[in-house]
Amino acid sequence: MKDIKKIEIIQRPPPPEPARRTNPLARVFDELVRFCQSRSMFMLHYCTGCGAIELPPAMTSRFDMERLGIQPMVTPRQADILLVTGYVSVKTLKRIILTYEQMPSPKYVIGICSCTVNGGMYWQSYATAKVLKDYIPVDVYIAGCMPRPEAVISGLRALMEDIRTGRGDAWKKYYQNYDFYLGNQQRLFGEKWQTPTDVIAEAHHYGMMTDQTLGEHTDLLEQNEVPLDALRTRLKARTE
Amino acid sequence: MSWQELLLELTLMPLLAFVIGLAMVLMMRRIAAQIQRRVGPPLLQPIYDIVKLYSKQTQISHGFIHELGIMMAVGGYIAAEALLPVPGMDGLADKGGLITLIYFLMVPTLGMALGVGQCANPNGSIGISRALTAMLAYDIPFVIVVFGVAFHYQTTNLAEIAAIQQAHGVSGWGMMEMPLLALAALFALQGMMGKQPFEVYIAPAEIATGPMVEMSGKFMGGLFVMQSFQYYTAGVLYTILFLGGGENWLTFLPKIFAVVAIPMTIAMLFPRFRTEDLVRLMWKWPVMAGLLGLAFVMN
Amino acid sequence: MDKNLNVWLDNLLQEIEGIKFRRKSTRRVRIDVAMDALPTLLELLQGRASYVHLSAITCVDWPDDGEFELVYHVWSYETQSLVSAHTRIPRDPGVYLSIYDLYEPAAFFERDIHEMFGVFFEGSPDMEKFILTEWDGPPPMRKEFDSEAFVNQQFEWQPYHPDWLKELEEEGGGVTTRPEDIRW
Amino acid sequence: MTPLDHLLLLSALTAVFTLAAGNIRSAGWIATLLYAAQGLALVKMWGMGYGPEVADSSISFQLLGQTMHWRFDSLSWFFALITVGAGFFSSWFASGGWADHYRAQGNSLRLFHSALALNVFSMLVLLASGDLLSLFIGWELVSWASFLIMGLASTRAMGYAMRYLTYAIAGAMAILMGIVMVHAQTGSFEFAALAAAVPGMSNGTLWLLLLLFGGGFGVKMALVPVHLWQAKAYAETPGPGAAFLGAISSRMGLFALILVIIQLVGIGRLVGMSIPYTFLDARDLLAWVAVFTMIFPTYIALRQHDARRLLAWHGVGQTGYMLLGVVIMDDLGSAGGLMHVFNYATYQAMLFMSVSAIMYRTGTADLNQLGGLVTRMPLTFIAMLVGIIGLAGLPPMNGFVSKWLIYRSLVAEGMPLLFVGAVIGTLGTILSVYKLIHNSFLGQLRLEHAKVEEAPWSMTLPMLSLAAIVFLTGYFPGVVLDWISALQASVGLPVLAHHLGGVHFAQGGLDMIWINSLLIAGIAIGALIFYSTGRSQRVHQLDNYAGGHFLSADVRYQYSDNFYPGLLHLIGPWYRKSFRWAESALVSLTDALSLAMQGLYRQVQPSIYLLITVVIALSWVNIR
Repeated sequence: MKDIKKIEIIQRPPPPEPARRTNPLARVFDELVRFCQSRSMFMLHYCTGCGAIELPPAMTSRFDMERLGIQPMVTPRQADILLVTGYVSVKTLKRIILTYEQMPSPKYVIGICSCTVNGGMYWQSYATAKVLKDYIPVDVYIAGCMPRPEAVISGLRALMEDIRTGRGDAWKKYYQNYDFYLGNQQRLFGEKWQTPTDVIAEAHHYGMMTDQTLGEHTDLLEQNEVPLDALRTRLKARTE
Repeated sequence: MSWQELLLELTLMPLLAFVIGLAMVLMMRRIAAQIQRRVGPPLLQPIYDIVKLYSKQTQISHGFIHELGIMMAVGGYIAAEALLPVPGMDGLADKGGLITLIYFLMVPTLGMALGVGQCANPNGSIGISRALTAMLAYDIPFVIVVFGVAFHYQTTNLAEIAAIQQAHGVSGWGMMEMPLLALAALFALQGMMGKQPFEVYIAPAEIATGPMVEMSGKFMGGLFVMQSFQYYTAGVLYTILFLGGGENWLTFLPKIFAVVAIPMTIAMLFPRFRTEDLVRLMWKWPVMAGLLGLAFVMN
Repeated sequence: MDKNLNVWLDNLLQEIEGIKFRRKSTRRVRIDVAMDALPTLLELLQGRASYVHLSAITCVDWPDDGEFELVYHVWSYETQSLVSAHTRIPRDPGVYLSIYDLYEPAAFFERDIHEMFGVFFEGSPDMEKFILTEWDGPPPMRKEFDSEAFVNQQFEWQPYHPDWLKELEEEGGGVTTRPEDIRW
Repeated sequence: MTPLDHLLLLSALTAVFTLAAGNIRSAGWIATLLYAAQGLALVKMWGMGYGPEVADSSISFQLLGQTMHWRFDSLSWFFALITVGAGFFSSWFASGGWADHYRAQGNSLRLFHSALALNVFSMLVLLASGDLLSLFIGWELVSWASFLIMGLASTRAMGYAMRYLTYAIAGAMAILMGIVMVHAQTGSFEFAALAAAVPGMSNGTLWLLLLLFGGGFGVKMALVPVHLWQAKAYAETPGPGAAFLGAISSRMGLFALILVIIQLVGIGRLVGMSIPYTFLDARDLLAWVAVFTMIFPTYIALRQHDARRLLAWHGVGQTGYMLLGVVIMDDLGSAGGLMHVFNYATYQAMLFMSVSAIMYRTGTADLNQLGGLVTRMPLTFIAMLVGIIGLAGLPPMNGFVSKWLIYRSLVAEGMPLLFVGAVIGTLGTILSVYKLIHNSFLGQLRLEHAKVEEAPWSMTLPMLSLAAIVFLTGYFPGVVLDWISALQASVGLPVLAHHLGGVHFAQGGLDMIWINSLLIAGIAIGALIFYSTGRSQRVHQLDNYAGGHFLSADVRYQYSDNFYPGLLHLIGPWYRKSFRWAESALVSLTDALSLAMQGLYRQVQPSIYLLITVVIALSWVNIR
């Protein structure tokens, strides 16, 4: 045991600065808006796994997340952060993806517990998805087999730091290379996998389309896509 | 009252209402935190929330009526602020009196109800049916109070009501002359601000915050703005009717904050009532107190 | 009072031949019974001996014997004791009789066993999947199903090679992982 | 040929034309033009709307020494304006696509148009009545005509129409008795004679007169004890017919009530007649009847799940406002009540038309089978939206002005319990009105309604023009208040000081121009704030939060049945159908009496009569 050296934690090298708008007024405005976004995050009240038991103590009087501006919100429409806590069973992953797509962007995913990192304690199980990153983009991981509230809050502060400096844009990846994510999802759920949210139309509407957005998986989706309702049978964006 | 002054007043009153309303929302969250022995949010938290909500990238809408609902919710209250006389600014108080103001407060509720209706979400529809039932419940004692005050001062012009009360000094306050009506109005205030015991239409665990279930981004931001206007209007209206309105801002502000603090503190100590219990409570004690108060006022 | 009830039960059960009876403790009795005699035994226990509560049906997979072992745990409130009735059924047809008519909760236990082990219970009200709705592979609890191999084939892993580990390896150190832990 | 003759002649002509050529394709359009001509003839007498003029008709009869003559004054001019307007819009609605649909269902269009024309003609005759006899004849004509239009649609409608007929005949008999009593007192049928004789009458006779006339006219107005017939009858009348009846038909009772009780008997005597052992006098009795008429039908409407039935019950409820306003008899209250007649006619007709447009497209008016039609029928939605804002009495629309006037006068007169009752009625209206628009237009669009088209122009144009009227008279209520002040002068009520925007009143008046522009400016600023940030994206109806559940179109998740469970859970037991029980008790009583009477004269043995006559003769001889 004696030969273990003192290993100091190496700070992550800051990744390249995101593009800033040229005129100073716009830059200050962006700075301000990002500061407000970082200081007011609505956490989705959705316990996907065992790790969620650590969130109430983080919210109540001892650790009080509200001083950081984080409030639990009930519907994905009002939420910014999706905390994926604990093991991600295949059935829950369907609901997680549905909820993630229903959240308005900019949205952030925090993978709490090591089960979302690489399968964790349940890595041998046939029923759990091992790597959350393949199915939805994840911003911050908080390791630990149920990290304590301090760890959860430090993870949230790291996310706040990312948002304030503009690095918290993992949500764009979901639109930019939707084909990769859809491929993984179809591999897990089968060819008939489809969510009511029209991600491609959204990508088109918000100008996030890249060449990786559409691919053979999205064509597969389009072929055997069950018409949602007589009102609008086809996914809108492809033609124009 | 040249039209420039009027224009200035009409722009200044909603802005002031918004700022004071934000302060009231902050006070509510601080009171809640204090009661639960938490630290509570920082000073500018309401502003952070609203800026973040308005700066969301995707805004999910279910159709034009959904957007119209939010516009009516915010616009209805902006218009209602111009009818509320504040120290130094009377706005359009003489054009429409107390009864007009009650109807102006119903316009945002109906607007939001229409907007939520188009979201085609059952949670929203259940929430709206409860919100309208709650409105029916707390409006009856409130109307008894309004009649008592209007008959006592023989006018429905809010500026005049405030002036009459200020003429007699503290003893002339509505609360002193009509204590029972003031009590009944407190119940109605609790319902009007939609606070805890009477908040069954925003039951987060049961119907996912009821009407706000499909509101994201600027829709939710609009409802946050409406909430701040709602607190401000409730506080100022109660102050005008019972606490002698505002001579100057120094005495006016503590009064409206005190008035709004009472229901907020009560709210944090109570669980949520079911809808029929809410209606039963609102039609029992406040109505009795109001009618008794009316009897004193009438003779 | 319940002590002589237990004694009475032991004498009763010992008289029945064809079942192996073993009392493990004052509150636990194990009975090994033939496949076709089990329903009658349960009916006897439920009707005559106040074992009214079926707490669980478990299944044990004996691949080398080619048999499933079904264990019916019934509990009696009067005698405060549990009877575990063990029986063996052949593995290949994997079909057995449902005891839904005796104990209603049996429906869910049988449905669960059907999903996990593939044992079909005739007469059970509902045999669809309800836990593994997303799973269309073989019944996973069977011993011949190798979950780890399936996982390695179906899922990829995240390469875990943090920077601090790279420096250690450059200096010749590194973290030794036991051979059986190496996954890829 | 006085202008009044032109009017009466024109309406008689329309009746004859529709009877003769009702089935040709353009019958509806020609009828609409004829109603427009009647409107012009009415406008030619516009002096009455702004001054105390009276137009006499040249027709008059001499009958046993009594003269019957017809004349128009500003009271009848105001009501005639609403009647002809309602007739015009209803026949316009009934002339385009709706007519083919109606004929395709196998009903005769001629019967419908002639019934409508007869209704308008009989109402004009009633409004023009110059003395009590012509009033009674006009009253009977109106009852007969509305029975005709009610009974058109189906056997069930005929059942409800027959029920209305029994009520109408009972009311008419009460009025006839009243007229005979007046004739016995004064010797003539002239209004002036009755007005002159009133001071001389004792309180007892006046109470009898009030009960007879009040009861008779109350039946037509469907006041509380006798309100059961109206909702079902109006709901079953075919689309535009219901719009016409709902708008004006039961206001004829109010016209007659004002004419006889308010104008001739006058407020002084009414206040003087007190009910013993209570603090109430005759005016309070009428006021409380009005408040109960406001509350009970509105909360019955809350539970209906058929849109037509819900609107018809509101028709019964809103009559309470008009009566309450008129009975307060001060300048604000009576102006409020009378303006409510005009306002209610406009948005009730529009609401009934929008419901029949929905029935035209989806085939049903049951609120539990509709939903989400706003994306398919936007114009009909706008019409219903303006209608419900008016019916609920919210600011931008004219309904708010009349309700404000009534509330303001209740506060000025100091009647607290009436004020609270009126507000209970308003809140009930708001709740049931939101249920109407939510269940039909908002919420989940059903698969079978996915291909529904917008109603044809011949149906949407009348609705939208009515919506424009509702909004404009809400913005400039002075237009209607001018007619009402002229009417108040002629009826003898205190005249309301008003200007184009609203009302001057020392202690808190109302200026709708400022109020509406303030509200619209506020909503505009709200829109500015809303549209200043990111572009919102339309999302599919199934892309909804349902607790992680994948919504699908074949599952109906719209919340529409039992819409206010909390409220109805509390007030559910209060609906004990007591009026329906009273009505059936009365009916069974009359059955028993008639059976007893039958027993008397349907004798098998004639000798019984011989015995009875002999006994009477003997007893009469002994007494002498």
